[in-house]
Amino acid sequence: MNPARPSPDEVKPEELLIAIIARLLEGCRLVAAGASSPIPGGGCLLARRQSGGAMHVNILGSRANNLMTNGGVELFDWAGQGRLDAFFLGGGQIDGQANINLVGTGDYPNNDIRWPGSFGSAYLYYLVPRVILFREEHSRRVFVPKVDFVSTPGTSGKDIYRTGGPYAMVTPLCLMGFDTARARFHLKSVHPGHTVEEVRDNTGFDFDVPDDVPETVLPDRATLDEIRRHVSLEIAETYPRFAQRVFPEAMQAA
Amino acid sequence: MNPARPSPDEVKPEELLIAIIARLLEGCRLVAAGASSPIPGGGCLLARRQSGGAMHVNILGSRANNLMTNGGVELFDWAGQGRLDAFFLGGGQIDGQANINLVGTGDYPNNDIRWPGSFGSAYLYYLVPRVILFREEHSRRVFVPKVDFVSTPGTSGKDIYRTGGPYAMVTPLCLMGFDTARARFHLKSVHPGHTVEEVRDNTGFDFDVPDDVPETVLPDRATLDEIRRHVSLEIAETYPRFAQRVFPEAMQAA
Amino acid sequence: MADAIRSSAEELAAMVPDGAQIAVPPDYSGVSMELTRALVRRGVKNLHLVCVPVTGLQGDMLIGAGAVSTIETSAVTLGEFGGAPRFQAALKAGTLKVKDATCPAVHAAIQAGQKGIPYMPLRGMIGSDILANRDDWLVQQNPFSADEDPIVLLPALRPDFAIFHGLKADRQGNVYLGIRRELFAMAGAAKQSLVTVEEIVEGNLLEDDATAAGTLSSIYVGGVAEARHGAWPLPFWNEYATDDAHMQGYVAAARSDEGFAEYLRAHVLGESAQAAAE
Amino acid sequence: MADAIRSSAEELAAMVPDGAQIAVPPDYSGVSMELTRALVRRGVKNLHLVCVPVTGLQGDMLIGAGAVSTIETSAVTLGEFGGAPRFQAALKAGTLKVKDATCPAVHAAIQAGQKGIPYMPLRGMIGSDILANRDDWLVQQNPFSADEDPIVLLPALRPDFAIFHGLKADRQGNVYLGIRRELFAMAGAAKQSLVTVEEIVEGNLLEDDATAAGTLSSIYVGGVAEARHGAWPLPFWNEYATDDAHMQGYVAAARSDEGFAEYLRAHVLGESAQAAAE
Repeated sequence: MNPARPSPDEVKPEELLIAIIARLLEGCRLVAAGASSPIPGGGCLLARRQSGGAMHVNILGSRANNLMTNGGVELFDWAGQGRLDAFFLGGGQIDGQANINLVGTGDYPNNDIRWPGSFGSAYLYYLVPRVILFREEHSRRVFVPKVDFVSTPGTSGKDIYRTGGPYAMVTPLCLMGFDTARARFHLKSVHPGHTVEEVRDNTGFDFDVPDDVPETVLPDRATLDEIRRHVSLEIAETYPRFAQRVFPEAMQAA
Repeated sequence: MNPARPSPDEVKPEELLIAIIARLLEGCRLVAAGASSPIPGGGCLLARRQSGGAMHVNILGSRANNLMTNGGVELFDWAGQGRLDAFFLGGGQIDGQANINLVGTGDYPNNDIRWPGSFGSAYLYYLVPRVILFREEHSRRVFVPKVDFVSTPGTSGKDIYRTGGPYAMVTPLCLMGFDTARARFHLKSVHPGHTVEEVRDNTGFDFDVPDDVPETVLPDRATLDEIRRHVSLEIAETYPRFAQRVFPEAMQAA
Repeated sequence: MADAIRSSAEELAAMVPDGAQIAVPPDYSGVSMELTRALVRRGVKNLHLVCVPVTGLQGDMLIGAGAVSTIETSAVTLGEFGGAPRFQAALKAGTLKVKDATCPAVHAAIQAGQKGIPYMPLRGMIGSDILANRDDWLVQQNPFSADEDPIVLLPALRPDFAIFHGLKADRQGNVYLGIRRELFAMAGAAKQSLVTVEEIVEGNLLEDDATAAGTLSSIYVGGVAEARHGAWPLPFWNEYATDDAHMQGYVAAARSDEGFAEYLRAHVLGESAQAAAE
Repeated sequence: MADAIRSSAEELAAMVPDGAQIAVPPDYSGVSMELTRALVRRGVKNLHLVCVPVTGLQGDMLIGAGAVSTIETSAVTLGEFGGAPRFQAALKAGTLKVKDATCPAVHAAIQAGQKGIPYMPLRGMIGSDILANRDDWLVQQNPFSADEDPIVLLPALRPDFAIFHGLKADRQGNVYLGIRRELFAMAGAAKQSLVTVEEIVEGNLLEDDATAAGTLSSIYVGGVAEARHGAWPLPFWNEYATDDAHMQGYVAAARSDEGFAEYLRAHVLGESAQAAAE
């Protein structure tokens, strides 16, 4: 038997996340993924394949998927121009108002733990309509009641020029949406094999939970095939180790 | 007999002007000449030869003498950065305060005569230390008491950021200097074959005349040789018709 | 993108509505005269022409054809061929609004558009009658200076279209512009770029190291069409020189309304235009 | 210019006085590790490091060597090799002033320097603790808006030196940088650029159409020296990849003061550094 939708144990966690991200990018004209982002990058590449060529993808660090010929500033200029429809942000800490901390824990500047820094977050979060928050760790260490340092805020007052912000949050446990007016996350779906309780236990902030929380829809066989046969090879150019780990068969066949 | 200094009738007017301009550029690191400026361009090229390679020359419209790879804005960025030491400006009208009119006569915007426009003058005049005013017509039509439209002013109040301005004015009759504090031209030298009276008669504004006005020093034979044998060919790349007219022998030999 | 390729300049011209604000480069930088002629044929009206930073034949022809209501420029000139006759005639007739500028101010306003910032400060201009006649420009104290230090603030330009001519494009819509970086800035500031090129080529210009540095990505490109000699009679980079005889003919013709009308009939409106360019 | 050619990175390092403000690119863009090592050998002190917009190994090494008193950056990271150990140690020890930024703000401040304007407005940042901790940045009302519309103003950066690695240079001092336009902006903003290149070549890079679009003119270049594999152990464009083993060794060593000192002795201070790079 080979139904259109595979069973959960046939889908690797990375494949599921790539498929979720691709869905979130539907309808975008230009999306970009930052450095050290194989799963978001894979989501972009899958979404482009599904768009039939209508979507442009820029992956930092990729030669084959680079559209920038005006220097590193061009990505930010796209955002300023309103051309960049989606981008990804992570965060050492993310709180219930979708504030992001990429700088460190404790008191700034002599933080207890210091992370690399804010990169472009304090700009892109304001100007990119679909900012997808993505973390591979879903824990109370990451999802805190209040971030120690606001690299970039989840919402802004109405007098602040802001055309972008949090659109969704993707973790290994669930997909969340964000209500900007209420500055509050809500659970959209829980991935197969996980529960609402598990999400609650591992999230340090409050969020809304509908009465009926759906299970995250798995990618269908055609999508899974796209990921395994094509996205795998495309992402390998930039992330060979990731591709080798997640798609060993495809890498061997190539 | 072949003295170091040739006699006036051996030197063409264009050659004299090129030599004068080259003298004014001495010590510059970067100089630029605008479009439709064969004599200033020739002056730059001569000055570069005499600098022993220390001077950079950018001639708009030249392929061989182009240093700009960041678009048309780069010239202006050089000026903003303080890298551009000298530039040339003309003017449909120039007045005794060194104000320049490149827009037209009569009332703006329905001018009696409309000229092309101000180009970069309203910026470069403020930021380039040695702006050399150059006109091939020395007449009361050009040198007026007061310009009808100030494309760019000769001087600015002390609260205005200004690192540049008029450094000298070169015409077919004479060389003038400019005293910024007094906002007034003074006669520096009169070219061989012309007189102070002739300059006065053809200038619509007042200017200072020292008791003893020197005659403009002619280029020496070595300089004339540089102009005729080398600058002629270099300028021909951008201004073939000018070179053909002024340096027919060099063009034929080449 | 794949669907950026258009069959002709005609098709590009159809994308430009009356009243559009269009940005164009100077005569030496890569002017799409082919698209300019197509715009005249399509009878476009009320264009707001932003010249980055000056114009020549292109602006004069569009003005003469009655396509322009406002021109923002630092100069209009045919260079060694003389003044721009239709520009001057329109000013005399009072049918054209001219917003005089200075080159770096146009560049800075375009760069502000490219960065998506509302304005850009720039030195110079204070005391100029250009500034005195631009009520859309402001002068403010430099907030980083303790002393009095006024500076001009230029509002960003975000034209509806940037229109220019490039050397080649690939089928993805990437366009090779070489060292003409002013075209990159215009493309960034404009909502979309309409481009003619000498040639549509196979392959991907962004993937080839030899062309990548001078290639504008298709992100900016609303449409691109092949038009050989598309800058004619203007020069195009190192590819071809000005058609001097044609330019002299234009200047002579454009001195009068009748002469210009005749020029349009002969070289723009008729079907001989494309042939003449070859 | 002809006299821009220097015999070695050592000679370039000698041009950098203590206390200089230097701009450097990110790890992927063309970092002159050769000149970085020469700066460590020369024992430069009190550098103000401006990272355009982030740094990695270069910043960590200079900080570890005690060469940096202030760092202005949007991030310091060794990417897949982990956090920057000497940066973190210096922050813990309180020996380093860090001015946290966000990437486009550094770019915009560098572009302001490149244009010679005193500041540049930029969207975003309001409500961020980055802004709250930058007393050199201002927030003002957008003067072109009738509504309340605060915007951040970033003072221009004009570093004393931009320091980077390019593919090749000619004997006039022109440097080929390809699509790495952030290096052009840095060079424009800086008073002068000190550059290492893989190779000094004959001819003139500006006169060749194939290279002109990606060439920085010698106007900006205070000195250029040949240094093959000058970005090692960092990657250099499409020329060579990261030396993973070396990077892993660096990270392991740099976790402790002693380990870092040993690393410097083995790879920077000794004469084996150049040989190791080959």
